[in-house]
Amino acid sequence: MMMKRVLTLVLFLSLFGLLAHNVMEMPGKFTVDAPAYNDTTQHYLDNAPSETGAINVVGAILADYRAFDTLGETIVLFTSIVAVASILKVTDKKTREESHDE
Amino acid sequence: MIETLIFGAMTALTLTAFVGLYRAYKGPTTADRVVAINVVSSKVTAIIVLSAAYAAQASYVNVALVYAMIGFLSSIGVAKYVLRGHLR
Amino acid sequence: MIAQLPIVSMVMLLGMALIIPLFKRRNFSVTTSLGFVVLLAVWVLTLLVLWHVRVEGPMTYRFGNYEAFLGIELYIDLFAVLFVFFILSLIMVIYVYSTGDATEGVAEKEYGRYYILLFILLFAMLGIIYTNDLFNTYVFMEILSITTVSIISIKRKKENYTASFRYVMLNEIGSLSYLFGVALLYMVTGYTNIGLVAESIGQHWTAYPANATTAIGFMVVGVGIKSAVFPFHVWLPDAHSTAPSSSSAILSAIVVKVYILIMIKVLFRVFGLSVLDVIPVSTLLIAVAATGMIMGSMFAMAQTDIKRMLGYSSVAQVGYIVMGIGLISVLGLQAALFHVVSHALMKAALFLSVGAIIYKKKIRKVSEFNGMGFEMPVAMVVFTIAALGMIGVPMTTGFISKLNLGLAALDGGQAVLVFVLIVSGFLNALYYLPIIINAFLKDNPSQIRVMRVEKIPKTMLGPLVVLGALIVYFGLFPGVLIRVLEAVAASLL
Amino acid sequence: MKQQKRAGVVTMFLALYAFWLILASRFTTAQLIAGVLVAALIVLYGFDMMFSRDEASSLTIKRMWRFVVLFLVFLREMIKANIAVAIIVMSPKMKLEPHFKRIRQPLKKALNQTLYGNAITLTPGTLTVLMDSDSLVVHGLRRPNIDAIEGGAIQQAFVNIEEDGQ
Amino acid sequence: MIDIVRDVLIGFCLISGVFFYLVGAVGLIRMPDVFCRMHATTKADTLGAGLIFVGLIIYFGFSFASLNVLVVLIFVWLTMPTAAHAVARSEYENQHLDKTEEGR
Amino acid sequence: MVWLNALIVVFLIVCAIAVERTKDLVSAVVILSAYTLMMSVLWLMLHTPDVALTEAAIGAGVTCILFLAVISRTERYE
Amino acid sequence: MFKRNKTVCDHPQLKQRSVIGRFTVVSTVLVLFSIAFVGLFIAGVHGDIGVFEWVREVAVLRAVYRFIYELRALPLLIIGLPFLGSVAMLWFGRNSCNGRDSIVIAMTSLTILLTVFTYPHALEGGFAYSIPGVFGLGLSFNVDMLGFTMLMVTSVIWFLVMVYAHEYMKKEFNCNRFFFFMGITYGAVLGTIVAGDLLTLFLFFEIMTFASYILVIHGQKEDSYHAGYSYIFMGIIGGFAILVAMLLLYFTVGDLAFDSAIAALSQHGSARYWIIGLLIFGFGIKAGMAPVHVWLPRAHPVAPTPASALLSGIMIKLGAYGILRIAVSYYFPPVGTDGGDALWLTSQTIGSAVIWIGIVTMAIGVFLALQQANIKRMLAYHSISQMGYIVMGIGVAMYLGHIGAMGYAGAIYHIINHALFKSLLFMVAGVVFYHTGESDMYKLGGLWRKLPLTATVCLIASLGIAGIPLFNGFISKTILHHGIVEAYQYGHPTFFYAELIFIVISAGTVASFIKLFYYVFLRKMPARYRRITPEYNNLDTAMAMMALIIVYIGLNPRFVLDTFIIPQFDTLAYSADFVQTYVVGLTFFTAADLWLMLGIVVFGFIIFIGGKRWHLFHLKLPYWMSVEYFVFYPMNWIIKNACRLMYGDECKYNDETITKLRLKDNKDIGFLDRFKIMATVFNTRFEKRIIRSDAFIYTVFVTGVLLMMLVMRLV
Amino acid sequence: MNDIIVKTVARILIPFIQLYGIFIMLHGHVSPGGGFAGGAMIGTSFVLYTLVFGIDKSKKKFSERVSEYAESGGILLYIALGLIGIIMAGSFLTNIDAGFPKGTPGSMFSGGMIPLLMIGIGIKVASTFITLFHTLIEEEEA
Amino acid sequence: MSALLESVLDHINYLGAMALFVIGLHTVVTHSNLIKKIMGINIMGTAVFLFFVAIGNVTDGVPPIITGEDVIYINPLPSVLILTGIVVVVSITVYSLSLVVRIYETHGTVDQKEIARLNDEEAGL
Repeated sequence: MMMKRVLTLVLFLSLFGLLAHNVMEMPGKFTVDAPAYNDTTQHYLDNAPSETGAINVVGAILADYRAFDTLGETIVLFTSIVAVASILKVTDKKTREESHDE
Repeated sequence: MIETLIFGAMTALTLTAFVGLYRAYKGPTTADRVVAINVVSSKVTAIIVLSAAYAAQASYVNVALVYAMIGFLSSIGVAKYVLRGHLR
Repeated sequence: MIAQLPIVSMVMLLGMALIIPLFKRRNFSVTTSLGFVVLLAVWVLTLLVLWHVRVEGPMTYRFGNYEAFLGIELYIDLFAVLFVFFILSLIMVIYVYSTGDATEGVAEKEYGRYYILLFILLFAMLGIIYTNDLFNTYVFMEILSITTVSIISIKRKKENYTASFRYVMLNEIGSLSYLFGVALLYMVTGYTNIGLVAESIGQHWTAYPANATTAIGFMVVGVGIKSAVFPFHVWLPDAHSTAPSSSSAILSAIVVKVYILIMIKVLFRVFGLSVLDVIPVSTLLIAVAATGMIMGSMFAMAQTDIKRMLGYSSVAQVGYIVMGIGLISVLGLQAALFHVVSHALMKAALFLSVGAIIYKKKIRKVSEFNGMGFEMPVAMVVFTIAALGMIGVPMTTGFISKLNLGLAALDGGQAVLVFVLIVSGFLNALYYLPIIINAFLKDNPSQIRVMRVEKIPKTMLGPLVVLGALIVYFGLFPGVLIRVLEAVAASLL
Repeated sequence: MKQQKRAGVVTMFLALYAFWLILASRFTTAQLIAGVLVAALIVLYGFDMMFSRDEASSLTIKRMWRFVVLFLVFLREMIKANIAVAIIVMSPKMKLEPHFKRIRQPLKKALNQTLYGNAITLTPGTLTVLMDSDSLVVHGLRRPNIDAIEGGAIQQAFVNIEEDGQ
Repeated sequence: MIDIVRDVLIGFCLISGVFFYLVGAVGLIRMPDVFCRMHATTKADTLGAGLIFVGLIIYFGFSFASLNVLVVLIFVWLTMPTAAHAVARSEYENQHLDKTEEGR
Repeated sequence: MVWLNALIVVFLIVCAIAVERTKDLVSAVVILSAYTLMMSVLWLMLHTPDVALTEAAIGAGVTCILFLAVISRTERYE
Repeated sequence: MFKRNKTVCDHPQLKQRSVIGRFTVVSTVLVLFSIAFVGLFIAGVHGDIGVFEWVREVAVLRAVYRFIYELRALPLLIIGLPFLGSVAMLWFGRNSCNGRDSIVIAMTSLTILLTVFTYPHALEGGFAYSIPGVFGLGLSFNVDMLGFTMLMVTSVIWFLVMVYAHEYMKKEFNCNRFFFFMGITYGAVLGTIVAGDLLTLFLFFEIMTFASYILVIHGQKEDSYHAGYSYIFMGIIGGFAILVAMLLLYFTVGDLAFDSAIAALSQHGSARYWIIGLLIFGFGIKAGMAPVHVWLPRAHPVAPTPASALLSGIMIKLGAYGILRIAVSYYFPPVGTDGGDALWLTSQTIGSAVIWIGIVTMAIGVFLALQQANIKRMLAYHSISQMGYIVMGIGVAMYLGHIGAMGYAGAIYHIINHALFKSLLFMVAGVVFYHTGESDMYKLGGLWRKLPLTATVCLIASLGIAGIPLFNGFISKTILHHGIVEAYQYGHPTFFYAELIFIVISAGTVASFIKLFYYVFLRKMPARYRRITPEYNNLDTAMAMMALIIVYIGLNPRFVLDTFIIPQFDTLAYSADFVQTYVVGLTFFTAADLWLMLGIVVFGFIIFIGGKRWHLFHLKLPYWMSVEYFVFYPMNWIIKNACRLMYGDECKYNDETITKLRLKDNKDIGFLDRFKIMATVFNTRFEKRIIRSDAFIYTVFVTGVLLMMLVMRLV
Repeated sequence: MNDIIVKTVARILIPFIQLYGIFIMLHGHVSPGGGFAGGAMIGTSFVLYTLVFGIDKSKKKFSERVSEYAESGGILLYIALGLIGIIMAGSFLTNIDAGFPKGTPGSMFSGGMIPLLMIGIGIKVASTFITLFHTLIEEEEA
Repeated sequence: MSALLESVLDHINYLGAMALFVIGLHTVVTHSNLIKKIMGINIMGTAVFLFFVAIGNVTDGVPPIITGEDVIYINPLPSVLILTGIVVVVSITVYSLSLVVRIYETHGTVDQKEIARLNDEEAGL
């Protein structure tokens, strides 16, 4: 049992090691030279107020540029509530007994 | 100067938060843990406001406001749970 | 106007899901028939889009009229619209079936929720296939996973809960892995649009090779979990066996396939051949697939519960598809896509016929199928056709896909895969044939006196017959489909 | 009663509106209008959430002044006690005599009771553990801390407020 | 001149605030039982937060930011004791009624 | 700034380990809420107040209580 | 589908007399008619009577003839007829079994008719017809002389067996199902024969496997299910082997037709061997070749007699036909290539292996046949043995290349002959079973008095299979003997031993049929069979017909040679001189052959008497000699020890399911059962374990992937 | 939680939390926050209400019927806004091009449909969290 | 040494994200308590989000609220994606929690090993 735990730990440590090794090779400087800070970002920052009228660029992207994502996300919530209701909502006693028995 | 001080305060608060964490992990009773987390919560509120000052962003205070408002929710929840055994 | 149709169809599905609660007080058949009308309309719209795309070539749809690098775009090419069309067709069949059976074990009060979830599931699948944005794919993947899990757990049985829980855990790990991959890609490219990422990764990945390799690993593994590639199949048998039959059919026939389509998109659209040639993804996929093909069948062999057996069979079949993908060639991809279609048909037919049997006779054990061929002839005949297809008997789609896969494997210089393919097929035979034999050639000793032909509702009968006919039809005349899929595969690579 | 409720509503509305304006951080017309609308909406919708029984009374200058006095008293006590507790905590040997004590309290209104209880809690060395309508259980670090509560400055301030309200 | 005074005030507030937090932390470790710990923490926290916030109010000067900070302070002072009270009460009733005793 | 960042990250890691190690689910939830709090601070450090707000509202408020609700309906100890 | 309702003739009351009269007469007439037709055909072929001239003169007949002659879809018609007929008879058979059987008989006789009409085309070298688009690759059909020969044999024997089956099946249940699948099988067999490319062949081969499965397990008893499992799974393995070969072939050649492969194939080294190896394996399973024959002795005895007659008579021949077809199409360079061609070398290598496989098959078959008590089982083992002859003939044909015509001719001749006498023998066994209800030959005896006609035909068939001069077996065995002799004369001298074994085995065959005839028909009759009342019915009609054909071939051996076999050489690359000298100019009944035959007979008697004297016919082979032992004992051992290693004392290897594995008798627990039990053990051990370590697998896998990629990137 | 202090504090706090939630929701385009955070805040206020005053009262305040309409309504509002985009500008979820007023950046009434979308999201999220909490703690009488 | 330290500090958020990811995964893997597993998933989710946000960070940047001053804004896109991600993870969490409730009602335990044992017993193993 102990052995197993140690082995698991070693496995996870090695996973972390691998990930860390990979991460260290990635662009690390948090500057505007980072690859991710590209024309898209610049366009957002420059033109978001004039294109959408919102000065909070995050809000502008959230509800305008990438509004479809947000729609999807609200649907995730909607789905989760339907799902939870489908599991937890109290049905009448009879059906519940039927489904829990057997 | 003041910025350094603020930064120092933030660091110190973060360090003391570890103490709260220790108590929260160790604490024999649930109340201990909750109290410890309350400490962390208030520290975090302070840190946030400090960071608002440090970054010169007034909007960061809003986050602190959120914590000030709903930080005690979990404490009440735990208290109710310990007391009643349910949350109804 | 044609350009609006994909999003309009998606919105129609979503709207249908949202207005179902309003029909709460009405007779339920109103809801189902309205749903069918919506499905039919969407099907027609998709047909139009398919025709348009076939004639005019792929089209892009940009939300809010923003450029691709700013907003989200839908990329509707032949690949996407063909599979959407296929999925819709299959869903229509399953939908009709589900109105007849709905649902062994689902309480009547939950019907409304079941259909809400079903339509959202469809919406999500359309979104996944159409969208040309990695993060948007993630969002739709989450919708898809939560809906799939909930159409399992809606049955409210003991084993459903545990199965769903395992499923949701693994699904979430998979999603997060995928998101991690997206993050890594975003890190070096700065885009989430698939086309732009592909363009950019081709230039940048040599500068940050750790990034690309980690991303590809995480994304493939993440999607692999959801598509039940072999070592990650662990959620599948429980989930598929406990779900209501129509849910199992949807899950096994369509949902898993949708994830495989994502995998194809990720591998070929995002990374592209220049990266795949260097990173040993092909080896990985082929090894995984080969193991899965054998092990899935091995596990299926010993199952006593028939739906569980079918679930394991899905594991093996997914191995086939992944093998086709892993060959990274037009031929392999085409074979994989064909097997996506053929396995969807066959597995849907299997689950639905078994569902009909469970609905009428309340049996689930493999050993209880004795004499079933006389009591439920139609269901059992469809089962037989589909099972023979699984084995790879000629005149079914399964044979054609085996043929194509084998040729692709030879083309890729992996002759040993042909052997694996054959062994897997033989193992399939080993567990499918006894069922058929017992059903048609053995008597059920307890029922020999009262044996009579059970009548099943027409709404269940029709889909079964349609599926059986389709399997045979595509088994006999696969030419058109193969040609289209070849074009699709060529466009992907 | 109804009068009081209305007064409470108005108070609440004003407080919310003030809160809104503080949050909005600027006095454009849009903000002003939106603040009115939102505050009114919340007060109307949450009417029974906020006012269960009775109690809000109108806001007069005198009362506000009393509050300020209360606040100052409270601050003084708190700082004093805080330093005391800090010394206790920091001293190498903590001389503690923790104990519970039930003390009577003269306040009637729930709001005042609440504020009183919280004030006790906030004052170091004492901790409101249980609160009924006429008494409360207090946990103290040391005896003098608790003994100072009954009839202490804070209590007196609260009594003043309560009397004023009636 | 006024700047120096302001700086000194801010510095004093921040340092003493952090000090009270530190006291709370030490108390959290050293105190023997729950209620005592509560004394140490809640109080130190409250004054610590108060001092820091006051310091920051001075730092922000007369602006909406300081008003916001003030609101935060008010809410902190409203909620923190309430939470402490709730926990204390539950613990108290728990101990006296001997319902459960957790100590794993 | 970097050092503070590192400190917070260490805090998060310690929190996560604590969540994993503790046997009492209620205290795990409590520590998880502390984790969320600190995460929110980290996000402010990284200049994303939007995320910090959302995390504060959802993580500290709702998630924690929902966990508690479930624990109250099931078992408390692992 | 196939309702379990009993049809009219299943009722025991109706079974006895009511149907004897009319139907028997009609079918007798039909048989006579078809004899006459075939006779006319033969006469026409030989040009003795001007039959074709006569046909050409009568306008109506000419029109009909021309119509059928120009009908390109004739192969499709031949295949489609049985399928349609089987559906039709399913419809008619619901109410009357006579109606059903009439359709069966009409369908089969019509098939003979249509087959005959393909003869002119076949003589001209082929009769191609194709349906493009199906399966993506298209189906194609072709009737050449080889196909025509097989068609002729198949249709005639099938017809006769159907006539036999009408009477015989009255004692069985589920006749409708039986005849339906008989029809399907018939169609599939015909399709396999007329297939013009490998895909079509494979398609019909598979249909045949699945349809005939139903025939095998018709009895629906435990042992028939066991046998059926062996049959179907071996069949599927064979099918998959063919599929792989097909894939390889399509990949290397790009086409599956039977004539286009040659140039492309000779350029691929190892694929060439793989293809032929897999095809021989796949078809060999159906043909009952030595290491994979295990299904045959189980499946054939349990089937109803008509089915086993056809299984043994026709269906296993299809395996040989497949091998032959491949050998002469893909591995047979056109006329004019020199002996150093790569394909020739392949063919030679494979051929020598096939010869030895054939020899081993013969030996195993005969040796085991001698041990059997059950008549049908013994006949089944003899089928294996005789398939050995055929396979050996094919091997000779491949081995000798240009000059292998003798082996080729022998193989085909033996296919024809074996189809005849083995069907007849099974029918005899069926008749014996029909009248006595017993198929253990040690419990029978003296039946020649009660069943004289049966005894006669049995004698004829036995003489045929034993290779006695004046009966057909002698002819083909002689040709095969010539073939093997040529193999060691022109080829490697080690084949001399092959010839020796050949001779010894022939003696064994003789002995075992002496045994059969002695125990069943001669001997003293046990008392319980005295009340048998023989009566004339369709059984006797069919058997007599068959016996007549046997005798005819035995007396006129050149007929088959000239009509069927010699024309085949026109399209094949065998050296014309050789064919002319040796095959065409072959004289039977030479003194050497006759002396050899006499020796064999004498040796056979010695074996029989010795065996009877020292009870050698009851040898029980040790367990370690069975195939199961070789395959499964090591697996068993490995799993057991792996289990012990992993679980220590918790190892549940002694579970109830596992104890079954210890059974040594392979009748109770078969080949596949063992495999399934192994799989079950494996699963119960690992399935739950895998499922419960869900996220752990993910971790391990992700770590592995990352590690692999890291290594790949850094190296 | 039958406690005077907690009850009173909750009573005072809840309107402020709600107001703050609405504030965040409406100011998503000018300051940090947005629909999610605001909705979650509103939801949290109801969670607090439930915790302190019990589920029955809370359910009376926010009944299942309301929640159903709010859930569907939030998304339907979203979709309706998107469809306006299709009609006016030929693309789903178009903002300024579809004719929504842009306003002056920085003021509250600006950003075209962004605040409207945020309201939709906020309604959805709030009602979802409330309903989820109710459903999770509600125990059937068995 | 100092180079390494500098590198680590440069990547500290990434490293932290990785560590949290692994810890979350470890929680999911090693704990048989279902609620713990959900917590592990939450931690994993936060880790990924942290990684995402760290990508978009710019040292001494300001949040992307355009004020017209000459400052460096951080990358806004990751924040948006994370906002979506957080809600998604929350809904998954809620769903799994409701499943846990039902599992407890039907099995009487929320321990996976225990559930497996009960299932085995039920199946007669």
